[in-house]
Amino acid sequence: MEKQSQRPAYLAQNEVEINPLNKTQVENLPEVSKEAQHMGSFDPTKTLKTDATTKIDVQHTNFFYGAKQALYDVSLPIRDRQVTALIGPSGCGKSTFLRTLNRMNDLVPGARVEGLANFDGFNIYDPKTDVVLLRQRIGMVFQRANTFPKSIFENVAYGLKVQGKPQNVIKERVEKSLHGAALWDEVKDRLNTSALGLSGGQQQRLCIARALAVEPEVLLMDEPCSALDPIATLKIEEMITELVKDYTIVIVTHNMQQASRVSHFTGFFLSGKLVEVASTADIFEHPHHKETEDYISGRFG
Amino acid sequence: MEKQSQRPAYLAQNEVEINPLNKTQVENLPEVSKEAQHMGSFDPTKTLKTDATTKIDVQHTNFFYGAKQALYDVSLPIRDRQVTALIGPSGCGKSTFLRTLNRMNDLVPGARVEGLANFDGFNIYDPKTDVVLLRQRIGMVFQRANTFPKSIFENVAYGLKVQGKPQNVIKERVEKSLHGAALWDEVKDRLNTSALGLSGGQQQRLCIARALAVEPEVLLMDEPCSALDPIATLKIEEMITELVKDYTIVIVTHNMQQASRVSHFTGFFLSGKLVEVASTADIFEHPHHKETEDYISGRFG
Amino acid sequence: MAANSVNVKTENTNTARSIGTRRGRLSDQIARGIFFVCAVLVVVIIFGVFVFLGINGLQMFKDPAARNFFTSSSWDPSADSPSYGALGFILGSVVTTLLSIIIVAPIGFGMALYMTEMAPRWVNALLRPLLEVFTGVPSVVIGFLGLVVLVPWIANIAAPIAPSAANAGNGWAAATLILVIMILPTVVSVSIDALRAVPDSVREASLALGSTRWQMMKDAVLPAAATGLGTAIVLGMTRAIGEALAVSMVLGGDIHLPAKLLTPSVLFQPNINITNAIVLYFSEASGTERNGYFMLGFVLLIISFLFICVSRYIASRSVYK
Amino acid sequence: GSSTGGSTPSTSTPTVAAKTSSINCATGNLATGGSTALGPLVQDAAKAYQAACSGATITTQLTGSGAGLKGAHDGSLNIGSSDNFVSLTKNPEYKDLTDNQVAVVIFSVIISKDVTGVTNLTSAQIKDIYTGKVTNWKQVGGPDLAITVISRASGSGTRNTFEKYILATPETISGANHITAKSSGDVASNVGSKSGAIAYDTIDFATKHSLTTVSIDGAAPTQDNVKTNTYKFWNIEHMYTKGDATGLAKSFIDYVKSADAASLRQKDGFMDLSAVSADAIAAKTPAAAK
Amino acid sequence: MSAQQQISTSVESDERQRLLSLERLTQRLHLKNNIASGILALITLLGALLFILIVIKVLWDGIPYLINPDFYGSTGTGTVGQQIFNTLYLLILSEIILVPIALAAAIYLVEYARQGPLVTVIHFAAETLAGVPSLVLGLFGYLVFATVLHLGLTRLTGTLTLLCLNFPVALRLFEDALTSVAREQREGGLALGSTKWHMIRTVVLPSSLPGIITGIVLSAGKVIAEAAALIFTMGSSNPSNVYTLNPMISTDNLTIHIWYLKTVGAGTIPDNVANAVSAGSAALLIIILLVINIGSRSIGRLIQRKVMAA
Ligand SMILES: Nc1ncnc2c1ncn2[C@@H]1O[C@H](COP(=O)(O)OP(=O)(O)OP(=O)(O)O)[C@@H](O)[C@H]1O
Ligand SMILES: Nc1ncnc2c1ncn2[C@@H]1O[C@H](COP(=O)(O)OP(=O)(O)OP(=O)(O)O)[C@@H](O)[C@H]1O
Ligand SMILES: [Mg+2]
Ligand SMILES: [Mg+2]
Ligand SMILES: O=P([O-])([O-])[O-]
Repeated sequence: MEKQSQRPAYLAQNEVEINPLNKTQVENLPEVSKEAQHMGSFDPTKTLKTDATTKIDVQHTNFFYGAKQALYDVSLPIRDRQVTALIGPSGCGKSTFLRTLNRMNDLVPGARVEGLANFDGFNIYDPKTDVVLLRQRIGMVFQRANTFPKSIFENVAYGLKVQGKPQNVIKERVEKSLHGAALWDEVKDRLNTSALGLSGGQQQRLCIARALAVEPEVLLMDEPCSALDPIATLKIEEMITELVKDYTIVIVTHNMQQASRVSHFTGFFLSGKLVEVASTADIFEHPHHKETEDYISGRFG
Repeated sequence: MEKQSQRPAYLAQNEVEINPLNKTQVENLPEVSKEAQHMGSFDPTKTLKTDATTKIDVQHTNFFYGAKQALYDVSLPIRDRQVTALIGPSGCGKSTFLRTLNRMNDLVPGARVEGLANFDGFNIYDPKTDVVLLRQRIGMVFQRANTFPKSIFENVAYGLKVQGKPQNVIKERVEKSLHGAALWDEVKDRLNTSALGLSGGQQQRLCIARALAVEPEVLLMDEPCSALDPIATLKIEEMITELVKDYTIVIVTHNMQQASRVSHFTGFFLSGKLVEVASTADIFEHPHHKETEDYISGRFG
Repeated sequence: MAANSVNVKTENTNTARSIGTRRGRLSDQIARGIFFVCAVLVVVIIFGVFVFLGINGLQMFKDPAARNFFTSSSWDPSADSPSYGALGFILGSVVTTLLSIIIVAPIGFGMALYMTEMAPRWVNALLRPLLEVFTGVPSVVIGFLGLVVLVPWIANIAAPIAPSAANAGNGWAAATLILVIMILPTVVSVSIDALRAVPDSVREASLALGSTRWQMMKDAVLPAAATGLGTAIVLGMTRAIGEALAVSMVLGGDIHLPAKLLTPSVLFQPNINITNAIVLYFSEASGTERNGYFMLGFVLLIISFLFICVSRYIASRSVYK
Repeated sequence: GSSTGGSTPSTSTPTVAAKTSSINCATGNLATGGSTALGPLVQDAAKAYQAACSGATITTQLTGSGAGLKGAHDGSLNIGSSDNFVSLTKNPEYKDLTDNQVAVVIFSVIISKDVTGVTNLTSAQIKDIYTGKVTNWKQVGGPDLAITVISRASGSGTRNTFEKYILATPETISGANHITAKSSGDVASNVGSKSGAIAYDTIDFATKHSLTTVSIDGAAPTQDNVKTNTYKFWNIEHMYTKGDATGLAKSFIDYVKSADAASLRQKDGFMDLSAVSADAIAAKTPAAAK
Repeated sequence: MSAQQQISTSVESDERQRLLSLERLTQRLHLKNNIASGILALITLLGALLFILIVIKVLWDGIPYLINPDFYGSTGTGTVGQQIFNTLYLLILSEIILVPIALAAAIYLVEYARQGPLVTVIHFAAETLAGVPSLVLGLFGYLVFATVLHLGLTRLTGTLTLLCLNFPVALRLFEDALTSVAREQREGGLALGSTKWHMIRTVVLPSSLPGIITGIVLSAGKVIAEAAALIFTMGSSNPSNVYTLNPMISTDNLTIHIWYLKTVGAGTIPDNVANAVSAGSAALLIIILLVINIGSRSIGRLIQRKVMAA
């Protein structure tokens, strides 16, 4: 636990609370400390580019589930090739916001969005936007691994087949994406076996590989680690810091340590409103709002 | 929050963690502080009788769900007219233990219990024990209010009708129990409306009233407040401290503050074993076992 | 420079992508249209059933002789002055349906209660598949058994009180028993579903108050399942009133209602109902009579429609889904 | 659009040897149906025809004469067979049907085995039974046994013939002792199994089920009595088509009438039209059809 | 001291008293419980016995014919080879028409339609149609397919009528099968930029295959068992050559044949032969239904395993 000293003071102070690791479990798994040492090897503040261009410029977004408003006037820039973390208590609208970005909310009957999300010159929310194309450019990874009941290869190849890519391209890209998701070594010998045979963490990385395969520009991740054990979580966090070199990443997380470990920017949501967005270090060390401070110091949520 | 100072030091230290109250919610509800002041008006240490007779003497209990053992050699005395709290991490066997006491586990196919639970001279676990009589003497309140889809009156009268009590007795006892469950004032004008129209907290108190109506000697409560908001929780805790004058109470709780607020004795379970049982103050201030200390200081669970 | 080249690359990919997806979108649109047509087909069919039967059935009222359709029980299309009173047929269907549901309800609920609340596992393992088979058993198989087993048996028993010993086996009694066999599996299955839908917490609540299992069933489970059990009754009746061939095989009647309706012996003589009339006479009827059978079919349609509405209403009031 | 299958059309007088070759084969699907009295002959003829002409598919729905006429009229059948002439007063819409007479059928009144001692009934007695006036066999000279009256549905050609030539009035029987059988075969099987039963059916079914036939007004149901119309309970069998028969329908009807099918007619108890006197035929033919 | 003792004894005896009366009460309750349980068990026993006896009776009467190969022949009286062929023909033809239509409708309702009046209307229509007596559908089929559309009494008319009968049943089962596929799976497909229809084909349909198979098998059971809807639409007799795929001819099937032999066709063949054929056919039908009911589940499970272990 010597890592604690490297972390900001506010984390140590609330360590017990916001650490999701189950101690008993960790004690049974000696590998953790080895992995954990790795954990400190990246530091988002080193790759932070405060002047990064805005990849998606979300402005004055209101969102409604039928009559119920779930987002209130949210404006937030998503920076190119940076990790933006969204935090906030349960039900505050993080997932809703994330899902507006690739129009996944279209699937919810009665859902309605207002506002502007400028992506590459067009408005994501525009009804005329080609959502199929949009989703090929803005990929998504979900909270629970939603592997298809197909082989590992077929899972990763799915999006490529959608695009009608030739077989050789598919082969090459599948391998590349599995490398990207740090899964290649574990599955290279069993590409044709069912993906459902993988562990939870492997399945989650498979979903990430699947998303990477179509080479999106932006990757949305909704609590990708919440169902995973500490080791799998670390693997994915590590992967994120690798991926951000090529991809713009938006990640929703309940785990504030995770936000501080992987993200360059953090937005704090409360009851459908974006309370504050700033560089992660700023948010955690000098929050401007009382609510933000209360939340990150664990007084609620 | 001036109440904090009245609580044991270990609680303040972990206040953030084990307080289940959602602060934002609390801030919206000004009544809380009024109620909270009330909260301090009782102190289980004042009514603690370390020499209270043993109402149920549980000895060397093993419990199996089919092949899976869920309780290992649990021995625990339940003192007459005292509140015994059972704490421990999820899945440690608290509910299982509680449900052996009124043979509720009989309903689980393949369940099997070994050991002795001496209640008034007979062994609760004995297959020949009359479970109907037993359950009339040992009442139970469940985690989620399981109100019948009947009127409020019918709900409370249920156990009395089961016993074939005459109408006038039923009337009187229904009122008395609703008083006892601190619900009378809220429902006296709508006794004949459906119980499902009540709020969660009211339904839970209705279930308590229902259990009280048959005048059991022992009342088992399995996380009776876990689905409730802070105000409803406080009402029920208050009610428990009233009821304990007449009833022997066993309560399972995830909330250690609750245990310390209402119970005289506390038993700590871990992985199906009873690690430690002692007066609540002892458990929280001078735990004898490392695991207990780790648990109450929030290092896992 | 570097940034530029990246942009160009992105644009290329996008054009390729949009071409790839456009084809997909077109097929998506076509598929969607086909699916929509198929889904609406169900509405078209039921609408067609109402319209075609309704129009053909109601046409009978162009014939003044048909005015007594709902007021008389004399059906005699071939008489010199034809009469089209359908009350006799309707009465037959109502009587057999009600009698059968009166018999089936206690047995069905009893079986469902036993199977959900008391039965050892093997009993369910045996009975559930059996019930499912019987829910779909061809009605002619039951009708055949009715003819070769039930009718002679009833004839033996009822001969002394029946007006005609030779025909004592046919009639409403046989039809009712046939219907009991036909609808009991349905009623039991739906009742079991209704009882299963009652959460265990209700059972625990009752038992924890010191009730016996029987009290739990009677006072907690049955009331909580009331709406589901109501649905079971209504579905059973829907099936009973529309049952045709099996009933027709044992009814033995033609177009005449027995003279004395209010004696028990009315159950043990050839008798009539709606479906039997249609099965027997529809294929040779013409003119007003033919429309009359369509009208009878329309009456059945309306009755089953009302039953469905009632069951939907009951289900919508259920506490537990 | 008739086509001539594989066999050569022949106009020569058929001989037993040239039996199959004399059928003027047509192909296609032919739905026939109606009279259950004529049923056995149509079924046998269909079988023989299909055996000879591989391209023909013929089905026979035995649902009663009324159903045959209705089916021919509304198009669900290509040929509707009937024991009666179409009654245009009752069904004016059937004027589109063309009559093809194919044979003569003999009906009989039959009683069950336990009705002993009854060999003759007067038409008045039969009428009393079928109008419910007489309910016990002893009233008509039989044993003390309740009469179980078996009828046919009102569309039945057998029943219409019975009402017209024997009762001279519609049946009015109803009640517990009365049942309605569903076809000629069903009548026979019911008379065979019910005690004290009386019914009317073709002589063919009566013979095949070895049932007791009775003389009516002293005349026994024999071919000779029919030829002279001494015995009244017989009728002409018709195969109606919508408009003139063409193609397979025409070919099949021709076959049923033809000398080729004579043995079939004989086997199933039918008489050739030519065997019956012109007077007798005229007596059965309504004025409108002449 | 003594006063205290007295109080405590009186309290104790009160307590005893209460317990004794409670004990008496529960004895009574147990008695009632046992009586009621006995009655329920008896009712169930009788009900079960009824069904078991019917099955035994049918099998007992029928199996002697089933094990006789002549029974399946097609010449002479007392054979059902033709009826078995017709049953299979009808089964396959109606499934070929039914499955794509019902599946398409289910896909529309589950995947495309927005929750709203249209879906409510469709569901209500389906439920109503499912409740329409099959005889009434037979009248409808006669009117529309046989007469208005001039299809006559043919296999095709019968099949179309069966479609009306089975549509709501299959629709319901297919909808259940589709909704059983997790929303996350669908989102997974869409988030990869697949169009909806492509996603349905590649994600939803393969995953819901077990449920779809169950739906097909159960609706097959209904086709096999149906007779009332067919007697006015398909007829009840066979041409000499039923072994043809021609949909424009009129035929019967096993169930119609049983009905026919005991009603309209009674007396055309000897009663004992008719009973033998009916008994044999009834046994055959019961066996088929038993197999279908037990089989549909195991087939579903088998497919599930196959799909999951792709
Ligand atoms: N399909 C829906 N229909 C109606 N309301 C919804 C729907 N999905 C979410 N909501 C509501 O919208 C609000 C925001 O939900 P959202 O899922 O975005 O929260 P979240 O921040 O992701 O929470 P969590 O951390 O629990 O995932 C909540 O109040 C939720 O109840
Ligand atoms: N019906 C059952 N069949 C098999 N195992 C069971 C059953 N109920 C509980 N268990 C197992 O027994 C163990 C103890 O469960 P129990 O419900 O008593 O825990 P608990 O302490 O009440 O947990 P919680 O705080 O989550 O309610 C757990 O491992 C649980 O998975
Ligand atoms: Mg979320
Ligand atoms: Mg528990
Ligand atoms: O020959 P029929 O069936 O009409 O009597």
